[in-house]
Amino acid sequence: MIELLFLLFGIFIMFFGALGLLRFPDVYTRLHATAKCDTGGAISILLALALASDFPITGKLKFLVIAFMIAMINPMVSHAIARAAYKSGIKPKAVVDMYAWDNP
Amino acid sequence: MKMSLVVRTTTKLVAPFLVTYGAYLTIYGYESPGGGFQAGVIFAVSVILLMTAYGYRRTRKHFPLRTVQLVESSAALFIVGIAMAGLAFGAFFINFLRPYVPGGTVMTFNIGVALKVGTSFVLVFYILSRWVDRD
Amino acid sequence: MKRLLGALLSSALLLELLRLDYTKVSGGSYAYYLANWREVGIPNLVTAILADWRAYDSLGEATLLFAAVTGFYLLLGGKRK
Amino acid sequence: MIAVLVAIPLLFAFLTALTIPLRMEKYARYLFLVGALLPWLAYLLMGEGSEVVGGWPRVGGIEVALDIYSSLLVLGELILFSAVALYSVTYFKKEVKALILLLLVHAGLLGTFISRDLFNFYIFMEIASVSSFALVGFSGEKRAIRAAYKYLMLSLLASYFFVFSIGIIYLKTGYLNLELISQVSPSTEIRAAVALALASLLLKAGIFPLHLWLPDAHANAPSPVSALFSGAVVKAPAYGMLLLSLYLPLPESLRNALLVLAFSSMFFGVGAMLVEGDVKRFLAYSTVSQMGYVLLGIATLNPLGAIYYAFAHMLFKGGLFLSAGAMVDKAKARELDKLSYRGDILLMVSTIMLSLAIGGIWPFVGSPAKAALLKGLPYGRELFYLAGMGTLASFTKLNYYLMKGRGEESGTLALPSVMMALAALLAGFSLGGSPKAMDVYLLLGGAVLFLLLKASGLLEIRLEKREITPGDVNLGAALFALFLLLLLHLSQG
Amino acid sequence: MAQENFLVILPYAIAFLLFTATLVSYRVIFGPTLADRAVALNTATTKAVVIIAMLSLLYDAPYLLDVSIVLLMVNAVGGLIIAKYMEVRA
Amino acid sequence: MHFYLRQRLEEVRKRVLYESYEAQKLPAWERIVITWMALFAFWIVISGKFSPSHMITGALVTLIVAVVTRDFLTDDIRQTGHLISKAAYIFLFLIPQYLFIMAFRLLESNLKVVKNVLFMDINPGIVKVKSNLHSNTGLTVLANSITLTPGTLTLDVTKKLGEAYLYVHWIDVETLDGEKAGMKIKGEIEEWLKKIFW
Repeated sequence: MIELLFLLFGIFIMFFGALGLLRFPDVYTRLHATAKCDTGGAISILLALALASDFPITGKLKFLVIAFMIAMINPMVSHAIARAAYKSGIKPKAVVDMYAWDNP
Repeated sequence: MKMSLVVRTTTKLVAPFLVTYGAYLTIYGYESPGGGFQAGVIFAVSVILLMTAYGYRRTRKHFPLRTVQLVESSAALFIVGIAMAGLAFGAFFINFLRPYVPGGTVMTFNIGVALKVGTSFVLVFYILSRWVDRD
Repeated sequence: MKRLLGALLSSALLLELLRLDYTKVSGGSYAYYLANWREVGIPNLVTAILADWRAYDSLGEATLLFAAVTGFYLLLGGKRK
Repeated sequence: MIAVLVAIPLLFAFLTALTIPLRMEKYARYLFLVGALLPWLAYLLMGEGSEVVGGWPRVGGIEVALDIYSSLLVLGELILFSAVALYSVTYFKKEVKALILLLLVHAGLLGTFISRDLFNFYIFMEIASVSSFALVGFSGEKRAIRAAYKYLMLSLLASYFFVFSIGIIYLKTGYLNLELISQVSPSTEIRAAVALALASLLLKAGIFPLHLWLPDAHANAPSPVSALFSGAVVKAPAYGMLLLSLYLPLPESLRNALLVLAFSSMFFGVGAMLVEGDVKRFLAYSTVSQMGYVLLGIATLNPLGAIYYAFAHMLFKGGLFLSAGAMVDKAKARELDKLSYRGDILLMVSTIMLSLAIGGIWPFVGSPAKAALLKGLPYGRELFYLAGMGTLASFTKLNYYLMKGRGEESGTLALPSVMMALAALLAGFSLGGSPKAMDVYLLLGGAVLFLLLKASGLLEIRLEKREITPGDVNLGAALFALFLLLLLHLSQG
Repeated sequence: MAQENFLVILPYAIAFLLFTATLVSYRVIFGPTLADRAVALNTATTKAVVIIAMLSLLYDAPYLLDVSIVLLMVNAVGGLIIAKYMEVRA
Repeated sequence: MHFYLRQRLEEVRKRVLYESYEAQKLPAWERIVITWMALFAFWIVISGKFSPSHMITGALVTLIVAVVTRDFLTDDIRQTGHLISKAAYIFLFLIPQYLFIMAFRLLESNLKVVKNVLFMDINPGIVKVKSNLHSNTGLTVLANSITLTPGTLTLDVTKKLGEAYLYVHWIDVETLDGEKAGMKIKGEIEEWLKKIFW
């Protein structure tokens, strides 16, 4: 039961992440949507799979390894893309931009 | 050229696990899916990650171009050597270790292929970044 | 015009190839591999085929990679930026 | 033990590669020479026969064999590569990587010629051609790099379709071994796969409408490399076509199409040779023409003739490229007007001998090869003789231009071509041709044709040098796609 | 055990994720900047990783998990290289 | 003014002393052992074999990898404390606790994104936050955690004069005051991290 809940939650979150990617106005806000929702949704689905699978215990742990790797790598890549986007001159739609103050 | 601090450190944290995973694929290639080629790609990916994060110059200090070439050539020689060693046991490429070790020469063959493939891809990226990379 | 021609040609080729029947017939080498799997003593069939039955081909593939890398090195590795 | 033939050059290629990181480049050439010549020993010690690598039954393993077809090709390759090795040791003094690639081409060709397994054939053919791509662009000139790019793109495109057809054959028969495939009754899919494979091999062999890459690649490569390419590398796909024709059924319509292609390739090559002023491009177009003869043998289901001709072509075309290379490397020019062999008597004799051999004159190797081809030809002998006469006329043109002007002593560079000329002579005797009256008529006809053409001023036409553009690749790909469609259609009808 | 329910619902979940991936591909194709494309591609690949993991359960094939780990790694390298390219070009 | 400068200088000197102690590399065998433990645990998880021969193979292979990559994982671990207590603390106590906290923050952030997507009530801005961590690994984990917490995304990390600053893209800017923003963004994560990394 609980794994079903996790699965549905993960799919729900991933769908809203994709929707956010389409709806938000600029790269940085889109990155918000994908970085959080992809990580959260993927981890949730992988947890559900680990709970539901009848693999041996190490097989289940492998799902967790994937989840952990996603949790480690996804924010890193998001950060790298955000920084690169800023450096390559994409201006954020923002009320305050302290980064531009310090790096004119 | 270096990338930001977060990227550098995360790649550094991930790389040893990747190498371990590649070693696992090499050694247990005969029990689970995987084998030389996949493991080689994983080895290469771990070095390429470091190279992307730290730049070519810094990575080259840890894994010099000469060493990479040396490993590549000797791994290739090792594979042919396994094949030629079979001649002493009757046929080219015969699995002469099978009576003694489960799987026989498969594991040694996989190790050779993994080193070969990994160093090959690293070499390709080294040559490319000589042209692209500043710093 | 050129693009149109290219698209036309490739779609014609694709349709021609899709007309063929891609179902697998039983028997052949695969049946042999399945039947004599135990003889090799490797639990993983793919590795057994790649590294034992057809190891000669794998040697060829590794050599192919070596050739590609050496050629790449020959063409691009000579001078620095 | 047959696979050792492949393993020795591979082993020495890797040993040569090991000298780069160990900073022992000065020993590389010795290792290269040993790797090039040691297969001779293995070849001479080995009897004919077949074996499966690794001692498996034939169903599971990879079969290699050294029968009448293979051993002749292997012999030709060994002779040619020995000469090329002698040449390249002086040519590539500093470049160890080029020597490695040459050894890999050697290994790939030997592996191709002994294989009896479709996938194994493909792998070794790719080793030979992948090593070739870089060698074409070795000089680093823009033209050479572009020629290499064109060769790479078209050849890889053909490779994809070849692998696809192998996949279909494996899907439908369950085997990769050709002997076993031939026992399965052919279906529509197998015929379609054969058509696909034939089309891709036609591109790789440089038969007329798909030859676009060949003159550029063979002309812009370094001299020893172009000798190896024209001599041996294009024979690998030809051998593949031969294997297909031996073990798989070729429908009548497909064979007729191949026959038409063969003749058109022969005549197109001759025509292009007559108007070409660049000696290496001249010889490259001659390869297009001569590959037509090999295809003729395959299309008329005369494998022995095709093999004889392929062997003969290896000897004389390799030798011609080597002697042209000796002149080109001395004079640093490729135009026929600026070259001459007058300075070096050895070079002159060997070039004339090789020219006679390519025309099919007794006692050289071309004569028994053409006789073997003619035996299987049901009709169209007149066309065959006409093509031979055209070849002789164009080579008269070559010798005419080389006879004019002043050349220099080429020293040891002439040695490989002399070797090849002697080999062509010896092979001609041992293959057992006989003198025919036709030879004299052909020779006379060729000379008269040349004089007529010269008097009419046709020989003065010079095609202007075209730049190689990426558009050429598109053109080649489009032609290839058309060909695939055509052959697919013919194979079903 | 909810195993059966789970296996029944899994194909629909995969189909829905694929639908989501097609939504994302809008940004891959029409994304105004390179960064947008990179983000969208990254998202789509993460979805592919999850889908492969789900398939491994559906087909009872644990070896597919190794594939998904490799895909994850390649995805990371791809994203980083695009980011690096954008930084170097700036 | 003068007094302020002296005080500041004192602070910097103290930190340099502290850092030069804490940033000292651990002895080589400690580094190898920590790396080896982490890698061996990973090996057991992925290989899933518990027979002695497999374990010995794994131990040997991971030992080789650990010797080669000994500097990669352990650069920024605190110098103070005993190896075993540190390792036990890290693996048994801190990491589970950290994961537990992060799981709930991730859940919260996901829901917040859903809310933002539905109502589009965004007010984005980039704010600068000072961090009390000084090591690379600590900053990295902090930055990654911030990316996963509700409404924030780390844009860049800079270290100037021994002080680390994070530039955070905040989807809904509530305050511009550095202290308050720091409290809101970092929460208690930084406190946890300070126990492992300096």
